[in-house]
Parts: sequence; structure tokens; C-alpha cells
Amino acid sequence: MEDILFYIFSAGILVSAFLVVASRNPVNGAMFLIVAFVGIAALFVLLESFFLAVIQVLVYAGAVVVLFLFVIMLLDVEGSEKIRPRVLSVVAGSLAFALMVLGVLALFASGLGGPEPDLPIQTAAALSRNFGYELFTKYMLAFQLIGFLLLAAMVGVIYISKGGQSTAPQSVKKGEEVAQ
Amino acid sequence: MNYLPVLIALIKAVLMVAVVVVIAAYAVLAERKIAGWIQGRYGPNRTAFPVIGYIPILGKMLTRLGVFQPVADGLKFIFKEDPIPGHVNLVYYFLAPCVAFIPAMTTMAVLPFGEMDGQPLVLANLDIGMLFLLAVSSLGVYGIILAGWSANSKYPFLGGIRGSAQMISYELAMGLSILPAFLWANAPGSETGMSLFNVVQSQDQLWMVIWQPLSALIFLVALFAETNRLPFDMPEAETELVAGYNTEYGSMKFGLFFVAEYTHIVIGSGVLTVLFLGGWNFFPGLPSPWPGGWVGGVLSTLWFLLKVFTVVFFFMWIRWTLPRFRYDQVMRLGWTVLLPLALANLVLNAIFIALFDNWFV
Amino acid sequence: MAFKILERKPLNWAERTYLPQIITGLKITLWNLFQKKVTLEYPDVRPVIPEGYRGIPTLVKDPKGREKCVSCQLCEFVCPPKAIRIQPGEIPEDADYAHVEKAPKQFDIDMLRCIYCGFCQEVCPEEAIFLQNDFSLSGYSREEMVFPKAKLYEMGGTFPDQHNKWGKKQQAAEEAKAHG
Amino acid sequence: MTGRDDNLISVFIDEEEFLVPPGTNMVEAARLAGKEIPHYCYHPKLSVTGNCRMCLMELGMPLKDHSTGEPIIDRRGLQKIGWMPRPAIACATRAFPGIHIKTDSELVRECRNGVMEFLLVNHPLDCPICDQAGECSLQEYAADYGRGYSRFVENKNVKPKRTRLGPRVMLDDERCILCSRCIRFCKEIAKDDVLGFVDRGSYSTLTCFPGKDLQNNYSLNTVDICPVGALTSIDFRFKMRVWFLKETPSICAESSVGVNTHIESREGKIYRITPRRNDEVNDTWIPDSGRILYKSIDTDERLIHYTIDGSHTLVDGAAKEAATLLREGAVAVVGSGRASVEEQYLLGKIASAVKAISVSLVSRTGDGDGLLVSADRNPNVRGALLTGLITSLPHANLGGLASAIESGEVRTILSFGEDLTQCGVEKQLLEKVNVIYFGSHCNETGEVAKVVFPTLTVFEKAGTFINQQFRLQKFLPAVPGPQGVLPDIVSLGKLCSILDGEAIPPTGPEGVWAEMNTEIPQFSAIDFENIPINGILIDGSQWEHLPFIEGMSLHYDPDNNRQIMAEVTKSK
Repeated sequence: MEDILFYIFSAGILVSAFLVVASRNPVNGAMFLIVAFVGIAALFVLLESFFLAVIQVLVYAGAVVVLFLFVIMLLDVEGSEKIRPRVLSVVAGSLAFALMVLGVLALFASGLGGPEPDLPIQTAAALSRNFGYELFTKYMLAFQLIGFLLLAAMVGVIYISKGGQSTAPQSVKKGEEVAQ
Repeated sequence: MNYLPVLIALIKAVLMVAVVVVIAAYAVLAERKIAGWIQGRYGPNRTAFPVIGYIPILGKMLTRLGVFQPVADGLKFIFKEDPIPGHVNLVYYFLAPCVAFIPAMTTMAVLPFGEMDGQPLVLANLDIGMLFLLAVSSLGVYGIILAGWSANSKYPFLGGIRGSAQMISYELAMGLSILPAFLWANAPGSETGMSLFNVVQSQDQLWMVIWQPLSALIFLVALFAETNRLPFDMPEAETELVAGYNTEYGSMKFGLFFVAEYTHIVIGSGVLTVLFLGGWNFFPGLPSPWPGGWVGGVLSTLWFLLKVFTVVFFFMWIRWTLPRFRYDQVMRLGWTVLLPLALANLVLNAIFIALFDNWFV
Repeated sequence: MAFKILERKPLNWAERTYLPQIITGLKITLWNLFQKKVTLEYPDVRPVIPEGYRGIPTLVKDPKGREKCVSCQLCEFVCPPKAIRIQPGEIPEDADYAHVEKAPKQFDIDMLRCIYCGFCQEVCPEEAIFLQNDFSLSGYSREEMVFPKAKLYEMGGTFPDQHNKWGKKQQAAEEAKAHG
Repeated sequence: MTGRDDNLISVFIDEEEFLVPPGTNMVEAARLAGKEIPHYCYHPKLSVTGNCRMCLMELGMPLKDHSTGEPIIDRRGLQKIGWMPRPAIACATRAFPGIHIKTDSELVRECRNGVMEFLLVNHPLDCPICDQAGECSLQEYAADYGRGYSRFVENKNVKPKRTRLGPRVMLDDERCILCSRCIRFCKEIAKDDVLGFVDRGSYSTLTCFPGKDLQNNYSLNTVDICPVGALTSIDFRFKMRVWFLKETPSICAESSVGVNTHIESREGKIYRITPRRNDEVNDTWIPDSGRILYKSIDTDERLIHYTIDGSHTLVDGAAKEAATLLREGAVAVVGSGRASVEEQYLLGKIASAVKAISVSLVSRTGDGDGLLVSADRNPNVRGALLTGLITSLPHANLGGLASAIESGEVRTILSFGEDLTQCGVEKQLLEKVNVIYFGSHCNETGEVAKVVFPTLTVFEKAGTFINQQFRLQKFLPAVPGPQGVLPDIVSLGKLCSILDGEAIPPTGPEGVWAEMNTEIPQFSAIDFENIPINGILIDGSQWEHLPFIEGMSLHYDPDNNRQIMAEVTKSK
């Protein structure tokens, strides 16, 4: 039963993930992204990791994709439909994919990524408590690093969205000159 | 495989959906009546039901109270012509009402509404019930976004954009505002977790609203925003945006949005009651007088419902008292007032609990 | 012109939260909740029509049953929405009221156009058109709502004539004949 | 003062100096100065009697020393004005150098108030039923000088209200203020002295002389000049209040005099025709017969469909069919003296395009009355000459055309508005040929016509006529024509452009005038938009040898006219 569900959900995730990339209409892409996220949440449920499942839906499906949609709607959809994949992005995408496959293979090769022994069955409440405890002690460094990575990404986005050079005070000055 | 538990669960679910939808329908009536009374009007008082309406005094009274109005409204939604504008995106246009409706209905699965012999009366007593509730209700925003976008018309679009921005903004404050409550409920050694039932049980002596008034206030405000109720009804804003995201909808599709909105209110009031108003606990400092067995279950449920209806009334009372915020005011309130306040509240509570834990216990 | 800039009084802390004001507002609406309702349940309960109310315009006859209108067409001229249509006609020389000479052959008021401004009543030199108390008219077709002369007289009825202008005129003519 | 014309003298109206021709009536002088002197009995085209006393004003003249003849100078160094102790009537005062008048002094106002009060003593309060209301001098001046209430407590005089003075004029004696304009008009202008006052004082009454009726062809002008509602037109009586009527400048098509008129209409319906003052043509008069011409436009006889062989079509279809018929050759064109200059020009273009065998015009004659109805009853024969449609004067009989049909010389006839059966061509003859008929009403020619173009009447279209003085006068559409009927210029233009191969036919008189400016030398400087309201004299000396049949009329003397024409030629 669980296996069947796993394959159904996995197939759903793969198909919708592919459609996210392949859709010409960005809104369709975003909607398939939600489907993919919900599917992943379902996989977490199958693993009895309810906390992760719910957080997956809450954060990704509930908030992140809403922001995506928000941005898509404010953009000129007609214009963005014309964007065709460039060589650079194709190459970069393939490279990233290759890296990821390599990393996973390396993990398995090193033996670190093998199936963990079954955890003792605990109540979910204790599980989520343990989850938090581990996150803030054992994996503290990784957690902080990811945090910095996200911060860097955010700063980069702000820089790019500002157009790289023009800053607000300058444009104000320009306006003043025009006014005079 | 034994199908009986599934069947029972199904029957329970259908029953609960039916009850909540009826409550939502009468919430619509209550809204109209309260709006009327506050404005010196009568509200709906004409709709009569063929047989019952002719009973000498009772029928007349029920008619004057508008008790049959929701029936007429529902029939109207079903039988009205259903126009579909020519230039909508059909897939999302049809999808949007469902997407708005389903999460609203799903959230009720984890909401406990009573207690019987120490066991919760709830469809699914999840340990992470609160998180589930937040997760599912956060999906409701897609209904508004898709409705606004697919209608291919400017007012719904603006409504959709505003609604999505508002819901994201207040979700944060909402999530942060309930954490102190859970922090206190999860006293050292207790196994409360994120279970809504356990939260209620932890309030048997003291309601959380008395202990955590700031959290309760932030949660209340965020709840208003999340349910798009009047001081925050950015997506609809009928004075500015015609009817906001559902401008292009008619008939039962509009009805779905409508029912979803009021279901949100009812469920939201339930959550507020569970988290801060002590659920079905009698009064602060007083032990619950509910006897054992199903009588106790019914009584606790009724007591719970009474609290919920009070909160629903409060929702409506606020709606017909306060004017709508401007969009930038909504954003400023969310990001620069509620969010820092909720954060500070959380941090201070955490520090206090840590100190309390280490030094006094 | 001298003017004074009034500084807005700074809000204190409690006022800046708006909460006291909100509570005041809630008190007011709660109080209103239990007040007597002011709605008039219209078709069952009719409002009291005040003196000088401007309802539908009608034609009136004098106490002797003579139509007062002499079709001077001033109302037609003054009518802002052009709701009044008059076709003037001559009173034959052998008629009872031959001394009036002129009477409307046709007098139509399009009640769908009428805006109940009362200009016609005000301008009428013969006090032949009066706005009555009726304020709600309905019909099944546009043609039906164009009220002809007969209907206007039927609705208008008879009004006392304070001046008796034409009566005096007739009397004077008869006296002059007597003097011969 | 510079630029003073020696012919003008200076008069002082309310202490302002104005230059006027010597002998100007002071009412007119004040009008030139932009001041209104109220009056009832005075009329610029009638003799002065001065019996209404409304135009009282203060009169003064510069003083001279009787003994020396030296001007008396006052302290300001100006010549002293000797004001007459009593007011004088303006209408009987003529301008002389240095005359001073006050039109708005305290005394003058008091006089007018008094005159108004006396006039209103017996005047009935009839305005609601009075046809004059809205254009009534008494109403107007009562608003300016009336006291608002009556001090007269006795009964008003009762007089007959419905007296028929003639077939077209009704008298309401109560309203009459005894100004005598009508009497003077009949005597001086119409030369039909039938009206007079009888009885005395309050009993004075206007009446016809025993055994006579006011039935001359100008009787309705008395209604126009009556300052109050005493004389009313039986035709217009109680039909419509004047404030609803829209005035459209037009030209009377009755005869070649070209009387200037106003067509007064409301919502597409004509209610009356009134004269328009043009001191070069008709002064302020119009014959009664010209006032009823509009009655024919709204009848069942109107042609309202473009037809080919009796079946309805659109104007383009009719034009194509007509062009096919005309291209076959052997065409005779019958133009009309009732068509406008523009239509005649386009007709001429068609005639030359199809190389018409003959172009003729039908003449209409009657007796001229020496006033405003001339012997030539076609309003626009001279237009046909100017546009080159015809070169000689028209005949009443088209016998030549009839014989040409019989001999088979003519196979197609294009008739513009003329019923050929009325001028010597039998219906049976017409059936032998193809007839293309332009006309506004049904007649026998229209019945046999293969192609029929409905046309508009002079009240429904814009255009110009050239009258007996070679005066070009324009008329504008007062009411819309029947639905679907295009202006004649458009249908002729469409036909013309098919025959010529021109792409864009004219849509209105402006387009035709743009063409005529280059084609016709006399029209070279004329623009339809800017034709003055009083018309413009055209150089017609080229045709002065032709034996026009008009005799003398109000401002037209055939001999004198030749001299005027010669002057017009010289001045160009």
C-alpha cells in the first residue's frame, strides 16, 4: 500500500516538476510547482515525518510560491512568454544537474548516505522536540551556513533588482534638477 | 482491510462539514441582521417558509428573524444564471472557487470542539494540529490569487494581488503570535506538542488570553487579516474594487467563495477559542462542570460553540464599526508593528521561560 | 487673507495604538444595536407625506369642471427633461368657455422622464398643473407611462380657484354686452 | 477728429458722440449707438405718426447767443447745452448737427412708466393664450417699465376677441394699443387702404372700412408688425408658442424677387414663414402667397424612394442605371429655374458630359404685382444663365422637345424637377423614351420615368438662388427631409462623378462652390460659407441684353438695374 502510494506520488512529483520547467505560461509553472511541493509533503507523510510535511506545505506551498505568483502577476506575462532558454542557462543548468547527481553518487559511495537504522518509534511531539534539539546543536553550523547563504542570495537579489547602479538618492537628485 | 473505521470517519466528516456549512450560512444571516441592527435597520425579515412560516406566532417570529433567509440565498445561488465572461482563463476560473473552498473545509478536521471522558471530540487529533491548520489555511490564498488573475480584468486582479500580499504578511505575525502560547503550554515535562487538544487541556485553570493578552491581540488582528474581514478586506474592498477578486463570478461559484469566507471566520473563531479562550473550559479558575459520558460531550461542545459564536459576533461587530484600512496602512501595520511585536513577545517569553526553568524549578 | 496654521495635536501613546478609539467605536455600535429601528417597512407602512411634497404632476380642473390649462406651453418649455408634450387647440366659438379661447388638444406627460422638479407647477400662470402626493408609479410598457390628458385630469381632480380670472372675464363681457 | 466723413454729422447720445448720416431718425441713431429706445408705433419702413408716446426722450441743443450768434461756453470750456423742458418723441426727431439726447434719464424713465401704465389699463392679461407672447413688445417693455401691479380698480374695457378682418387675419380688439402700424402698412406699402380706427377714447377700435376686407396678398405683414397680439394669423393661431421655434434663414422660392425669409420650425416641422429684413430686396415684407409654400412638403405625394422601373433601390444603384441610360447618347436635358445654382451647375456638367442634344428650361410666368411678386415665377433663372446651363431665356412650352422625341432624335430625357406633361410633352410621347426624373413630388413624368431620384425642397436643403437683381442669396436647411433622401447635390454629384469618372462627388454646396470658383469667373471670389446674409451682387452685365420679363418691383427697376450692373462691373 505504501509502496503504491510512493510510486504514485513520485510519478506525480516528477511529471509536475518537469512541467514546471517546460510550461510556457509562468502561472502554469507556479501551479505545477505547488503540486510538486504537495507531493513531496506527501512523501514525507509516508515517511511518518509529519512535521516536515506540514512545514513543507506551510513554507513552500503556502508562502514561497505565493510570492512567485505575486511576482509573475506583476511582470508582463506577454513579455516573459517570449523568453527563450539561452545557451548559458542551459549549460549552467546541465552543470548543476551533473554536480547534483555526482554529489548523490559520492554520498552513496562513501556510505554516509545509506539507510539509517530505524529510529525508535516516538510520539510525534517528542519527535519534533528532538528535531529542534538536533537542529540547534548537532547541525548548528550547517544551519547557520544555510542562513548566510540565503542572506547572500537576498542581498544579491536586491542588488540586481535595483538595476546594479542607480540608487534612490541619485534619482531624487536628478528629479530635483529637472524640477529646477 | 477493515473499511468500517474509514466509513465512520467519512460519516463524521460529512456531518461536520454539513454542520459547519450551516453555521457559515447562518453566519451570513447573522452578518446581515447585525449590520442592519447596528445601522438602525431590520435586516432580512421577509423570507417565509411555506408551512413553518404560517404557524401563528412562532412562524411570524422566525420570519422576522430571517431564519429562512439562508435557504432562499442558497437556492438563489444554485438557480441563478451562471455567466462566464468571454476572456477569462477558463481552467483557473473554474479552479479558483474550489481552491478557495477546499482548504477552508479541510482545516476543520483538526479542530477539537469538545471533550468526552478526557478524550477530544475531533475528526483527527494530530499532534501537530496547529501546524496543519496553518499549512492548510495558507493554501486558501490561492483561491483568491487565481480568481483575481484568471478573471482577466483589472479589479479582480488588484484584489488578488492585494489579498495575496496581505495574507503572506500576516501569516508571519500570526505564526509568531501563537508560539508563546505553545511555549507556556509545553511546560517542562508535558507532552503538549502542537496538539490543539492539549492546549485546551492546559488552560483548565487559566485562559491563555489572560496570561498572554498581547499574543491574543496579535493573533486576533492577524486572524482578521487572514480571513479578509473588514478592517482588512483588501481583496474585496467593494468601495474601491467593485467586488475585488470575485467581481467576475456569479451564481454558485460566487457562493463557494462566500461560504469559504464565512467558514474561515467560523474556523478562525474556533481556533481563537481553542488557543486563547480556554476552549470548552468553563471559566477561569472554575473546574469544568461537564459530567462524564455523551452528556458531558454535548455540553462541552455547546459551551465551545457559544464561545465561538461570541467571537463570530465580535467579528461582525468590528466589521460594522471600523472603516477599511488603506492598503499601505495594512502593510505597515503588518510588517512594522505586528511582526516586531510578535517577535519581541516570543523572545521575551522564551527568555522568561528559560530563566523560570533553570532557577526556580 | 490672514490664516493660521493649526498644528495637529500630537497623539499620546494610547491614542497611537488606536485601541481606545476602537473600543469607543465598538461601544457606539453596540449601543446602536439595541436602539429602535428607523426603517420604514415600505409597502406595508406608508410614509407621511409632508406639505409641499413633489410627487407626480397632474392637471386639475376648477370648481366648475372647466379645464384650467390654456396650453400656454410654458411648462413644456421649462421642463428640464422635456417630459411634457402639448398640442394646443382652439376652443370653438360656440362652446361654454369660448372666452378662454385656447385649450390643450393633447397634453402628455412622460412619467418616465419626469424628475418631479416642480418647475411646471411653479411656472404655470393658470395654476392648472399641480404635483400630487403620489410618488411611485409603475407600468408594463413605456407607452403606458406616457400619461395622456384624460388620465392627468383623472388623477388631478378639482382644485379650488382663488382668482376666478376667466369667470370674472366672462362676467365683465356679459356686463359690457348689457350696457350695449 | 480724424477720418470724419463729410456726409456724417455728430450727435450726442447720453453724452457720447456718434457719427450718423444727417436726417437719421433718432430711434435709428440710438440703435446705431447700441441704445434701445422703446417704441410701438414707429416702424423703420413706415411713415412716422408718433401716437404711442413710448419713445419719449430728453432733447437738447448747443446754445448760441441770440444777438451775436456766438456759442455760449460754460465753465468747463464746453458749449452749453440747452435742454428742452419737456421730453420729445425720438421717432419724430431727426438728427441735426450737435443734437443731444438722453435715452435713460430719470424723466425719460418716468415718462415710459406712465405710458406703460396707461397702455396696460385696458390690456387683458392674455399672455398665456396670446400668440404674440414671446415676441411681444408690450410684454418686453412691461418687464422693463411696468410697475408690476395695477392701480386700475375699475373693470377693464371689454371688446370683441375674435374679429375676422380678412381671410387670413384675426383681430383681438382688447389687445390693440392703437399704434396704427397696420393702417399705415396697408396704405403705404400694400396700397390697399382698408383699415382704420373708429370710435373715441377707450372705445377706439380698429376695423375695416365698410364693405371691405383685409385680403390683399400682403395682409399677413400686418400681423408681423403688430407690436402686440391684436392681429394674429388665422393660419398660425394657437399652433405653437414662438419661443419653441427655430429660425433658419432662407429664400422664398415664389418668384425671382428672392424674398428673404426665416423658416420657423420646431423638431423638424415648419410652423410658419416670416420675412427677414433685407433693405435691398424686400425690406421687412413678404407676400402671403409665399408664406404657405411650406405646406406642400409634408404630403403623401412626396417621392421618398430611389426607384428603377418602379422598384426601390439605393442612390448608387439609381445613379448607375441613370448613367447607363445617359451614356447611350441622344439625351435631352430639362433643367429647372427652381433648382439652386449648385444643382444647375452640376446639371450643366452632366449635360456637357453626355453631349446633350438640347438643354432647356421651363419658364413660369404670372402677373407681377410691382411689389414682391415678380412676373418670373422661377426664383433662379439667372443662376442657370450664370452656370452656363442655358444661354437664352426659357420658354413655357417644350414643343421642340416633343417633336424631337417624335422624330426619334431624343432617346433619353433627364428632367430635373419639371413635369414635362405640363409643358407640352404628352405622356404617351414620354413613354417612348427613357426618362430620368429628379423630383420632390409625384407627377405624371415621375410615373413614366425609368429612374426616379427623390429630391428635397428648398426648406430641406442648402443652396443659393440668384434673384432678378443678380443678387446671390443663400438658404439653409430648416428641417430634415424625408428619411433616406439625400440632398440633390449629392445625387446629382454621384451621377456626375460616374459620367466624369471623378472619384469623389461633392457632399454639399461647399464642394460645388470650390469647383465653380475656378469654372465661373463671376463666382471666383465667392465662398459658400461666407456669402453675406443679405446676399451679394453678381456681375450680370453679360446678360443685360436679354429680354427679362420682370417689371418694376419693390427695389427693382429694370432700367435702373442695368446701371447698377454696369457699376458692379466697373468696380471689379
